[in-house]
Amino acid sequence: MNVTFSDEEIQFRDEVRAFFANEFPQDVLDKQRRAVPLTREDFVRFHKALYKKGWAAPNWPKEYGGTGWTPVQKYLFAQEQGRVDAPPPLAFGVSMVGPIIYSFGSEAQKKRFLPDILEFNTWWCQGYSEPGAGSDLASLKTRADRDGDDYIINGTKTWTTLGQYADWIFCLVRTSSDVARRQEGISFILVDMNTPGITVKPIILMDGEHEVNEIHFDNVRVPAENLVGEEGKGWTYGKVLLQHERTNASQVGKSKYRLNRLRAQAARSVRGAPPMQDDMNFMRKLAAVEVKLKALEYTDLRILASVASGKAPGPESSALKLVGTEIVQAIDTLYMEAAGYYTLPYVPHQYEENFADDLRVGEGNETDSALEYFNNRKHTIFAGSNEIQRNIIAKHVLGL
Amino acid sequence: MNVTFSDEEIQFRDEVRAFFANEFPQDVLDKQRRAVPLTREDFVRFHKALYKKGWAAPNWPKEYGGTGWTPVQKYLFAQEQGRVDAPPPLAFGVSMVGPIIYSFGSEAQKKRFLPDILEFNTWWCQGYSEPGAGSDLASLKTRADRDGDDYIINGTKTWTTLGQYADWIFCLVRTSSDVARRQEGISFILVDMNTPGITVKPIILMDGEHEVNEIHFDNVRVPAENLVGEEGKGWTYGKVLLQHERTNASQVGKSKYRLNRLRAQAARSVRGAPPMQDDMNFMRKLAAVEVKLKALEYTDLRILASVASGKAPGPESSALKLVGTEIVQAIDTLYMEAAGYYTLPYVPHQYEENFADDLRVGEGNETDSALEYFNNRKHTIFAGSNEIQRNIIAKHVLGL
Amino acid sequence: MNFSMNEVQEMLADSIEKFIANDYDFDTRQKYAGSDRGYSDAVWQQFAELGWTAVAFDEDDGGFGGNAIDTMVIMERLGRGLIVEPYLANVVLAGGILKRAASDAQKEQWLAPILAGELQATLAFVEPQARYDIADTLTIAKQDGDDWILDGAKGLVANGGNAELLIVPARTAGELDDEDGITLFAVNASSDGVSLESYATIDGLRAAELSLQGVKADAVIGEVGAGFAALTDTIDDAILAVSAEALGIMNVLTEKTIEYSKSRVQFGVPISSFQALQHRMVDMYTSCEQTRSLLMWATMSVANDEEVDRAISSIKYQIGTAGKLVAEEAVQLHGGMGVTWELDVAHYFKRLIAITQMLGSADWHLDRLAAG
Amino acid sequence: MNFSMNEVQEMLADSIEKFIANDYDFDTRQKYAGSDRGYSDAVWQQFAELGWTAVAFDEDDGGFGGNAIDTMVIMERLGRGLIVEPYLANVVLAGGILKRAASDAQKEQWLAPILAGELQATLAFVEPQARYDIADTLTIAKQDGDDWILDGAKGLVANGGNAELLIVPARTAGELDDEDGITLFAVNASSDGVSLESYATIDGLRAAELSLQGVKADAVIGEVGAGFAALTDTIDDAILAVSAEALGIMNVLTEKTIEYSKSRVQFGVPISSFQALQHRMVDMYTSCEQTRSLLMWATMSVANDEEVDRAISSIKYQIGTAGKLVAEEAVQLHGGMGVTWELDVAHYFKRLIAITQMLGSADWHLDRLAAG
Repeated sequence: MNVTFSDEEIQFRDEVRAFFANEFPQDVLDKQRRAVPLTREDFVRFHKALYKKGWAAPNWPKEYGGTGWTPVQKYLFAQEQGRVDAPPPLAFGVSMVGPIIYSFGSEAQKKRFLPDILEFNTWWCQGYSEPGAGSDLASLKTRADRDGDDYIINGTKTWTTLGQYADWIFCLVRTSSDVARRQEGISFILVDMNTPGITVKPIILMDGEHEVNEIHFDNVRVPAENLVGEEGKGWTYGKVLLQHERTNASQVGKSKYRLNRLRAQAARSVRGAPPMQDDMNFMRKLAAVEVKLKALEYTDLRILASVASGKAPGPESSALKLVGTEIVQAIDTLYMEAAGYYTLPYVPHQYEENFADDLRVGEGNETDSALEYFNNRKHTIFAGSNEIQRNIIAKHVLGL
Repeated sequence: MNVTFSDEEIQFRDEVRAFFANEFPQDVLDKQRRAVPLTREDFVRFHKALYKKGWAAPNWPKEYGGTGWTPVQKYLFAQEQGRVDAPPPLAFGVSMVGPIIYSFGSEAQKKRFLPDILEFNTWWCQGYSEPGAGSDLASLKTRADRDGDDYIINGTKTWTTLGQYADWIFCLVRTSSDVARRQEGISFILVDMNTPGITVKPIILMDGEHEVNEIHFDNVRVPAENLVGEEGKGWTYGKVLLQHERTNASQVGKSKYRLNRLRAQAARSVRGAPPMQDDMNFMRKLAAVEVKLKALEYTDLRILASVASGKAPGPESSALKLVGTEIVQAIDTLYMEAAGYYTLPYVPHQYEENFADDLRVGEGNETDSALEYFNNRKHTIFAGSNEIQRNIIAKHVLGL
Repeated sequence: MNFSMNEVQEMLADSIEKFIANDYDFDTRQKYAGSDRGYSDAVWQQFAELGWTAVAFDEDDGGFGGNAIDTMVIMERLGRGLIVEPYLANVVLAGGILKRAASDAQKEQWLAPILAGELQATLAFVEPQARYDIADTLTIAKQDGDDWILDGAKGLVANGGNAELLIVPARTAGELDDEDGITLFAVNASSDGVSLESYATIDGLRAAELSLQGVKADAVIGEVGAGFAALTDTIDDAILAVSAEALGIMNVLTEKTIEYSKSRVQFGVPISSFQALQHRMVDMYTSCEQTRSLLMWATMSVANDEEVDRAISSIKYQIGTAGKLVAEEAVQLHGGMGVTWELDVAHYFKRLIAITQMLGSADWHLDRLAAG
Repeated sequence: MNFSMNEVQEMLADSIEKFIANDYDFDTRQKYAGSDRGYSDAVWQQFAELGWTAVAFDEDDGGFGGNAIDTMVIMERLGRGLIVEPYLANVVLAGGILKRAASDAQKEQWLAPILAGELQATLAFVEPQARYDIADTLTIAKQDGDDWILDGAKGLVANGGNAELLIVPARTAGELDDEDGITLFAVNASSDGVSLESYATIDGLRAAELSLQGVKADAVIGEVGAGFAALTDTIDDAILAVSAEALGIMNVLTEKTIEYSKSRVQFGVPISSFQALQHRMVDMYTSCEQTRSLLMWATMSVANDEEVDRAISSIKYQIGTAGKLVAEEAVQLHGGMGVTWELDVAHYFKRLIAITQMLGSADWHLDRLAAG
């Protein structure tokens, strides 16, 4: 039993660290630290930096341009990324639709889509959830009716993250209703966002930011060649992906970064108030979350080790999302307690360059604490609510 | 809006206080404070003291010897009883079977049973739960088959509190199986514990004490005249009583007493250790429970006031049991934290007179803290588990 | 013993509920919150005309002789309506100081127009370095002939951007957090040296950072150096007021969650049929009931001047814990809809969270209780 | 990176599991616990013969050269078996002191027979007034010619009633809770002035109150005044050991609860079908997984001598919180059966609770973490 890394692994970690220190766009890191929302162009630049380094697709097979990293390397990369609070690569292209295309797509589809995903020339978004179908995804109603060489798509997708920037969307759609199980009528299809009949309606979240969208399909005509794999198999393809959505769900790196930043903040006086570290009760809570996070880090590592030894990440990774999101929200609360009264000012974007200094309120990202707390409520709801995660563990792990 | 009491009410409270100071057996109070289990004879003596004072039956109508107290008087009595940690009167006779007999019993039954209940000449116990029927009481299997002028009872009742002392038991039994609803086949019957075929088997709880029993009925012949009310109506009668079981469930008086005792204990050094009140974290927890208890006390009063204004105690009294038992167990934990290492010695009855001083371990009832904690686990399980209470509130209060 | 409202309170409650039902739906609230001043002056005038502003003041001061219990009745309902009008700043804070410490002339000059809705006022009691300790006062006032000159900074001044009258506690003697040596000053917001940086708060209301540089005060309210008593009593009133508002919000969130769970269908059944969710809604319900009980105790304690400190810290601790639980469960059980700006639930949530962060957090008040 | 056991550990684990499955069912455990000594000497001899006592000692000391990781493997399984034999007192505590501080001659005299199961020993490190602070030592030792004379009292001495050898930390210099000035003494339990009041503990094990009145020590172990280092390291080992034992118990309780919920029928269905109970069992499961992860980290940290204090306090805090949660939920979900003496669940519960109360409570260790 040991958690020591090999010399090669240490070397790799140093290379990753150097990458984030030099080749990764530093202004993006800086914005991230100031909690300034990234622009489309920011996202594109840092993804291209990863592509340039050859690190665009850690999960892909080498033949398609993947890094061929070991699970340990993936872990080390995530750690380093969290250490500097670098924004994680967007999952939609490289982690979600990419694997589906190279696993189930046609040669033509591979040639057409994979290179642009790698190079981040196309921005992808996800079309799964619907207003009526949240936790119960299989009840989705968006229809794709065959019409000659095309499908005609009608319906509404929702909670589409950054869909306002997307060039393409991958959707689960209903291609048939007369089936034994609802799941069997579902297909997986790729749609160009510029197709006539698509309208993107912003959904503003409670923190006032535009992050997710509702996407309406009104007789949207899509060539049948954009169907991935077989008709009616979409559910099977999609599930693989939901599973995957959970595997990076512990957010250990990010949470570590935030706790360290909070410890540093607690050590100094803010606004002339006594440092929070003089408040034993606050420090007790901080320490308690650190214990929880350390445990989660090692749960992560244990799953990683079993994956490294050839096992697939099973439903127990649901526990990662469950505990990981609870920790995220516990940290949010600690930041608010540290900010005290100065949680209250609502001054979004006050850390952007063009924001007048004398209009800023509070210090030490205090006035972000509430916005972050508000925004992070989504973590226990989206990507399979924690209630659903508990159901999954109860059923598939505990056999209840 | 006010919580002031009338002069008459104040006067009554003083009379109750004087009663517990003078007429109530002081050695029983003393035992109670030393957490020494009471003997059968102890119970009989203090009940007779209540009878002598005319306070044996606060809930009974005057005609049957009840006190005719207002809800406020009942509340004040409970408060004073808790203030000196006096043992609450046993519910089985006066609070449970008594009301059923005068509400649904025959004149003969009233004459025969009520006076002895009042005077505590007969000790009653409850025969509801069965090994297979816990939360799902209506699934009870104990059968009473008519045979001439008698019923023949076969089956097993369990969790019978202090059944080892009982002269009589009141039971819910199945008198018919061919009914639409399981509940309709259930009847309410009174059984002399000396009837041949009854065996009482002790159930030892995890604290090592003999408090509850399993009672076996092997062809027990009971005169049909012992049936209360109509055959098949037992469930209806019994439910009234379960409702009642909950109304004194907040245990506010007792919990107040224990918190005050703990505060006093925390103020002094035990075994030469620094007083617990120097431990801010401990005092924070203590204060948090006090807030919870104060809120519960006023929830109690609010329900009381609505009862006083003529409304019957509804399902919302389930909340009293829910919160009240959570507080009981939170206090148990505080006592254990105060005791620290000295929670560990298992020296039951070490505060009895005949127990050798030099064999005692610990101070300040420290070594009771674990035993009390163990024993009190039952509060969230017996008399309708807290899960059942939540189901009741969900269904009958929230309409879910 | 009696927990029901008296006739006057019944009428008051009834009229407020009617007003909200008829004239203050969520869209209207959002419109007012988004306006320049952050509230509707027309609505504020209406409050004054209906006398809601004057309930808790003596007849001599132009009030109806009510007390903390009447304020509780009002605030719980303003909470249910998610009202943005500056009742706390004008009536509870500024009004609370004036009724306690002001001379008759000063009441004539300021309190009367406040209750009449003609003057916007507030109390600037928060200092940036003080966290939740109201005695922690760095703002100083120096005497210059007959004048008092103020220098310092105040933060989170509720309604600060709209207020014409600022009541400013400043130190005229003593150390950083002495209770003695704090004096209450009336400051005209348009005086030289006053700068107010107004901003929205997370709950859609408004506050301002106030800086005072050589500002000449209009008057001293009460005795020099003896302002702390009126200040504490007023803050206690404010804590009761926002606690009642929070209870109103907690109940709305619980009701809306139950309602939503019955209408939201997943896996072919309403999610209200899932036992795990049922039990969590039960805990929301019991939290509301426990909070109501504690609020009644605390309010009556203050009204009867019994155990005031304990009552105040107990109820604010309860709001800070039970309120947070109800707020977070309401959002969680509403799923995706719960986190959207579009739905009112998120805004009830944000106001409730804001209340837990003001006037002493749960931890701060629990420390006070623990210290005894 | 590797979280699996090595071959030796696999074999060790396997043999212990076989032993429990074949020779140590619950009734047997209860019989041993109820016997005069509170354990079975025959079983203890077996442990020694199988070498389980010697795993974590150097070859030179007659051990197998294992470390904290091997002890973890053993203790988790002893926990699963709810073993009452005095492994902690003899091997981890007394053995831990001797291997660190004793001379070769002393090891010959005491350690060897302990590992051979021929000598019963313990470490008396708790003082009645000290709560959880092992430096807090009032027991004093005075030099009298070549002898050391001990006076004082120790509490909760594990296995004290059976021990022939008592290792007693006593103060030879310094103030009440100085770390310097503590010396470790070997005391023969039958010496004049030693009195041991033995009693059962809530978990069915045995402990004793020890009083020392003018007792002549057999020997000094290690250097005079420098015993604290060996004492702390030994207590750290003990904390890891009981934490591993606790994890074993937590897993058994979770498994038994899941099993019971599938077999217990209410309202015509197994209670495992109730979602509210399912979600609570999920939380029991994740608590176990989190605890296992933390135990592995903590044990490896100690084995590699990295962040030891933080690791020790983290795992004991985790046991104190997650352990209590799992214990209480297991009893609650077992309903009435869970609180009966007859069922093993109550006894796993009591041992787990006892562990949370010893060697530093959750709060005590969280304070250490908070103080950094």
